[in-house]
Amino acid sequence: MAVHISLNDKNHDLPDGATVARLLAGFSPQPKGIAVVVNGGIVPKAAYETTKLTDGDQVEVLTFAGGG
Amino acid sequence: MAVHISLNDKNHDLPDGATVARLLAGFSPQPKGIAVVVNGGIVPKAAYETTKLTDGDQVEVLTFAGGG
Amino acid sequence: MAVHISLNDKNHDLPDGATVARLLAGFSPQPKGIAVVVNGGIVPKAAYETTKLTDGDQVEVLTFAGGG
Amino acid sequence: MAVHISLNDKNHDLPDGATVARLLAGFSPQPKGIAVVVNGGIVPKAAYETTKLTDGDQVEVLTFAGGG
Amino acid sequence: MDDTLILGGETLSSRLILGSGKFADTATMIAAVKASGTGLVTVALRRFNPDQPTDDLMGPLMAIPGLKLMPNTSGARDAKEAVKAAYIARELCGSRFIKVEIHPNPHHLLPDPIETYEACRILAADDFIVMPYMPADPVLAKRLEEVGVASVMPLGAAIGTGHGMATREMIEIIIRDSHVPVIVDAGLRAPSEAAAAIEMGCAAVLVNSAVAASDHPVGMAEAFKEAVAAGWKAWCSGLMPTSETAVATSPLTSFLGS
Amino acid sequence: MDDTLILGGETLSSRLILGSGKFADTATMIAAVKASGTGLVTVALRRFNPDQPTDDLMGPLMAIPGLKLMPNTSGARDAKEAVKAAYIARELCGSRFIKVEIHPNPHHLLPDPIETYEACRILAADDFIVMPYMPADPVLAKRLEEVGVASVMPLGAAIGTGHGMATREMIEIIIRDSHVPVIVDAGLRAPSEAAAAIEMGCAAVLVNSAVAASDHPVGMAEAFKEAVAAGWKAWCSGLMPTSETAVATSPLTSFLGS
Amino acid sequence: MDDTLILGGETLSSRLILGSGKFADTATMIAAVKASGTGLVTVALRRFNPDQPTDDLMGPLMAIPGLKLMPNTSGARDAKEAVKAAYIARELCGSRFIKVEIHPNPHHLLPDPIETYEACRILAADDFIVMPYMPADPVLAKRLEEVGVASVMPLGAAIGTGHGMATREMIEIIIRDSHVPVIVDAGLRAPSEAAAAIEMGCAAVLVNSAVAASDHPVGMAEAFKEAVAAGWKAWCSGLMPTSETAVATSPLTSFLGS
Amino acid sequence: MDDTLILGGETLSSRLILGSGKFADTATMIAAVKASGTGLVTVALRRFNPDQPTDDLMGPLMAIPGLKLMPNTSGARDAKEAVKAAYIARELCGSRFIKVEIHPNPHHLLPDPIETYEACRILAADDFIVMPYMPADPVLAKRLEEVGVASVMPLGAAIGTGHGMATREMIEIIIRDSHVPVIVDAGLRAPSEAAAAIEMGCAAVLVNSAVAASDHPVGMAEAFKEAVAAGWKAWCSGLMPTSETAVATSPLTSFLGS
Repeated sequence: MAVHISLNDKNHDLPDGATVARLLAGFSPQPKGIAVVVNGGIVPKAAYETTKLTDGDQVEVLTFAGGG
Repeated sequence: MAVHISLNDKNHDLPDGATVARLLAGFSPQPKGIAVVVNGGIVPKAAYETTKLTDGDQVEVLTFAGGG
Repeated sequence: MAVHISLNDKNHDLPDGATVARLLAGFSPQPKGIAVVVNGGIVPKAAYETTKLTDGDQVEVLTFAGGG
Repeated sequence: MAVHISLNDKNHDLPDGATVARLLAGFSPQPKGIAVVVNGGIVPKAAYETTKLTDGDQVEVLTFAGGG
Repeated sequence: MDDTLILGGETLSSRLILGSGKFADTATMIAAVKASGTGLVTVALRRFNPDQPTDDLMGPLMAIPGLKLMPNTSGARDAKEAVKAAYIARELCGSRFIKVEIHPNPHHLLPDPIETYEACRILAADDFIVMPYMPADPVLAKRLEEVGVASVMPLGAAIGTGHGMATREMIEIIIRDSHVPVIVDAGLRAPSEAAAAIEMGCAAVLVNSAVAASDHPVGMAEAFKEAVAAGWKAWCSGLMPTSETAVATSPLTSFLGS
Repeated sequence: MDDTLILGGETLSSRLILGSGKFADTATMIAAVKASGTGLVTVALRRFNPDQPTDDLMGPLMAIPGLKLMPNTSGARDAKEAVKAAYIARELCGSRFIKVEIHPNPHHLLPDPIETYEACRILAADDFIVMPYMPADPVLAKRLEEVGVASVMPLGAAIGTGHGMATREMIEIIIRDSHVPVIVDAGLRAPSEAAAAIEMGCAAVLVNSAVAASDHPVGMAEAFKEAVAAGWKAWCSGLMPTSETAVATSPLTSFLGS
Repeated sequence: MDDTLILGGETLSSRLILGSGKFADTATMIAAVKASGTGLVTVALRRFNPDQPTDDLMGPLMAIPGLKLMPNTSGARDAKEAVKAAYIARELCGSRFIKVEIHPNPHHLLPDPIETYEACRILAADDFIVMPYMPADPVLAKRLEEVGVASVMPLGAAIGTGHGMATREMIEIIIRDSHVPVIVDAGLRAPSEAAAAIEMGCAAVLVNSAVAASDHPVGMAEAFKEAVAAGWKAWCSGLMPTSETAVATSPLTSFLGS
Repeated sequence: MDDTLILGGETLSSRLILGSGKFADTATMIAAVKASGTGLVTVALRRFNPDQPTDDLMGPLMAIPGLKLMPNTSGARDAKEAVKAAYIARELCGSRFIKVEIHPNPHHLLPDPIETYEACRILAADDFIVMPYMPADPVLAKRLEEVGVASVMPLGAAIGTGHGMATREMIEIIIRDSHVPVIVDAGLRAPSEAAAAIEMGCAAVLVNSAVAASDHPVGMAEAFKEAVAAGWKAWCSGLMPTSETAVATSPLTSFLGS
């Protein structure tokens, strides 16, 4: 079974029961300096482990780029 | 008996039952090119004769001046 | 026999005894609005007929062009 | 006997036989950083002792002032 | 080279809009209006003072053939007051033109973008020909266009300063982007500045102090009339390109060498 | 408001002087000259080429009533060549006007102050109406005035650049000090710039590229004509004073308070 | 001559704020930041791309002692999006600074006054140090001050144009009226322009392209550092008054007469 | 990024030249000279007055290590007087530097191009390091270069006006063409203007009033020192190109869409 989410507007599959922490752990190298928004709400770092992702969730992962 | 109104922020007395038309008739020379506002509402010319003024009415009489 | 002159920095031959008037007559169409300089001196119009050209003369014929 | 000179456009008297050096010695305090011009000619420092001033000499003594 | 300017469906024969303030007297103002050839004159509201009846302004102005009035909302400190003023002015003269002018600070008389936007939104929805006096702000210009103003009137400089088109850089962008006529309002001092505004693509200019506070308002009105006409002809005729280096106009052949 | 300009005893009916270079063809040039209303047109000398007879320029120009020619000395690299050119030009057209133009560097075409001064000194002493194209140099202007030039013609910017009156600061000083008419020559691009020159006290402007290199030379000539007239009227009418702070044109009484 | 700048309670040791965009690589950016001596650097949000991990920006920036980050809301098209971006950015780096930047038009990137005002109102109420990029609009500046922004950051010219302080006239008025620091943001190209901004009373300048798009960003960062310091010293030392006429610096006595 | 400036074989460690006039007293002047870091200071000649011995200027100036003096010829009305002044000044201080300054008109103090040229020709031939104060005239600059001046020093504006680089257009051409260092002399008011002069390619600037007539001459001298250094670093680092349209510094991806 898989969870189908949207990650930064692209389809992304995760194992059932996956959390935000699990999503991030899938990235290599590990992203530094990111923020996670699920369905428009910011997920604090402290809640990465406990925030479950479910089918249809809109997930945005953001970071800093150079800007003026 | 008199009606006590405010005319352009100054006290002004009119005979009982006075209308906007009556108010204007009291000016000499007769003003040309004016608009009348009673209690914040514009009184159309056609209603000058029929608009009665009562105690406490806030009346503004406005005209054009040079402006840029 | 010919006279060898320089006309506006180019070699130019004329029949012996030629005058400024003769030089100008050789142009077709006839130039309007010109000035003639021979060896650095301006030749007045009145002297075109009488000014003889001889070997080695430096002749400039000038006219107006658009200018600012 | 005295020598009558012009010093910076003003009359100035000196003892007979006076030199440029003598003229400068008369100033108090002693001027520093000056140049001396006699009758339009610059007198080098080395010649102060030997340059005699005579009646009618035009003497200019110049120094530096603030300038841009 | 059609010189016609259409604003909110009304056709104007001149690209000069004249303010009626600051003139020495009404006669001079009327003479200047006539000399200027303008088709649109701004007027302001004030309270009628029964003890000091002053010259009737509207009568002589409306007697000039083809002239339209554009009341302004000067004195209004927010959108609500400006809207009220607009309705009073329309009642007074019947003109659909309204110059929205909301400047809360009497020291610099510069317009409030938030209140101006709000007032324009309301008035444009009720059949006014809305002409906002506004900061030279390209995004605000676009937003005003979207709510239905008939033109945008960015300021060149603060009212009465005569500093000219100090906001030129922004006005150029407004002109490039705008689908409604752009009219420079406030700051102009000299006819040459009015001509320059038209040359760069403004549809018209609005001046008042420049005429009224000159030594000879009638002569100056005429000067502005001609300058605006010259600017329009120049715009239609396409200014020469600029060049970083010199370009000769005369032949440089060395025809005079020894 | 008399618009007459007198130069070296000759009366001109227009404050616009037009150059005749760079036009697409002679017909366009003549049409532009007529549209401009100018009374003085510059021409340049070049060598006659018998193999390529070109349009006669002088004929159609001199057929325009009241028009005077002002030959220039373009191509001259020093005073001696310029003087020679001046005499040739006078022989050619009989005009006493001579525009002294000595620019040794073909890249920027800027005038040589030393040679220009020397040429003017010589020509002014022999009955020419001397009109020097010159750097915007106030002391040089004064020295040229002292040797008898009829006007001084400081440049606004390099010929053909269209950079306008980049030398404004110096031209203002020249105008303040000069006893002969000051004419801005070179650099102007837009009619508004010509109007600005007149407004600040220039007696006239000389333009060529601005008309000839525009999209529609005849229309542009007309635009310059009107702009110069507007500038002159503005100068006569006295521009309003500038102000560091805003000055209201409309009453600010809070008549709309709740 | 204390060079300290306080923004929203935070003390900055430099009057130069640097943007981190457009640099060739992160190493160059970091070197330029260090050379500039700045205490505040702007960064932008973007989506994390797992397939193209790019340089970590925040790490090296936050390793610079005393440096604070100021995220911007670039990409936001209205107040709602900007507010959302501000909260995300705060979560990301913990900085209370937020540069509110709402420019709906990608062609000119000019700020939207209505949305900017609304976003600032919301963010200032929730403990952000709000720094709005804004049009050079004095009334808007005042209204932003009233809702609690920590500074106002009017643009000198459109982002990346390098047109300098084209809005100078309006920025002068903003400075005169403002009770919060005024920072010129966008448009500056040269260190001299940054110095001029400080000399006229700006509290700081924000530059990015001027450093990042120069030939040698590290050298240019140093140049800006010194220029800002020079401008501040000049402001503290009181510029000489201007004069309409010349004023001699050397004695003019005719000491050399014959 | 070598900051060394060589003039007539003499090496200077600073691109700032300072005038010594107009200071409140000699002590302030000396302090400002030291703070400025300059290596070259101008002084003027005046008649010695035995009844009013004033501060010795030369002593304290020459006590500053590495400092060189550059006397000027102020007061000279023609080439002959200037040459005389130059020889007197060389006798006085032994410096080969001479600032040729011939301004016949005490109202605007602008230089005479004819006399300046003649004086420079004579002095350059007799081993002076000739530094002419001159109008911003590109052809004159070239002719002065040809007779052997060590630099050309065009004016930005009239002495003491503080109008900045009003002659910018011409100075740009002088810089482009010149083979000797170009130094802006006169007119500068603000350190930012000095920085701008260096950024555009001037080798140095000469200021006097800007420092002496400021509120705090020592602080202002320091500001000029830093501004000139900033300008030089900027010139070496290559200013960003300007752009007619905006160029983003932040990513514009719509990452916040709903």
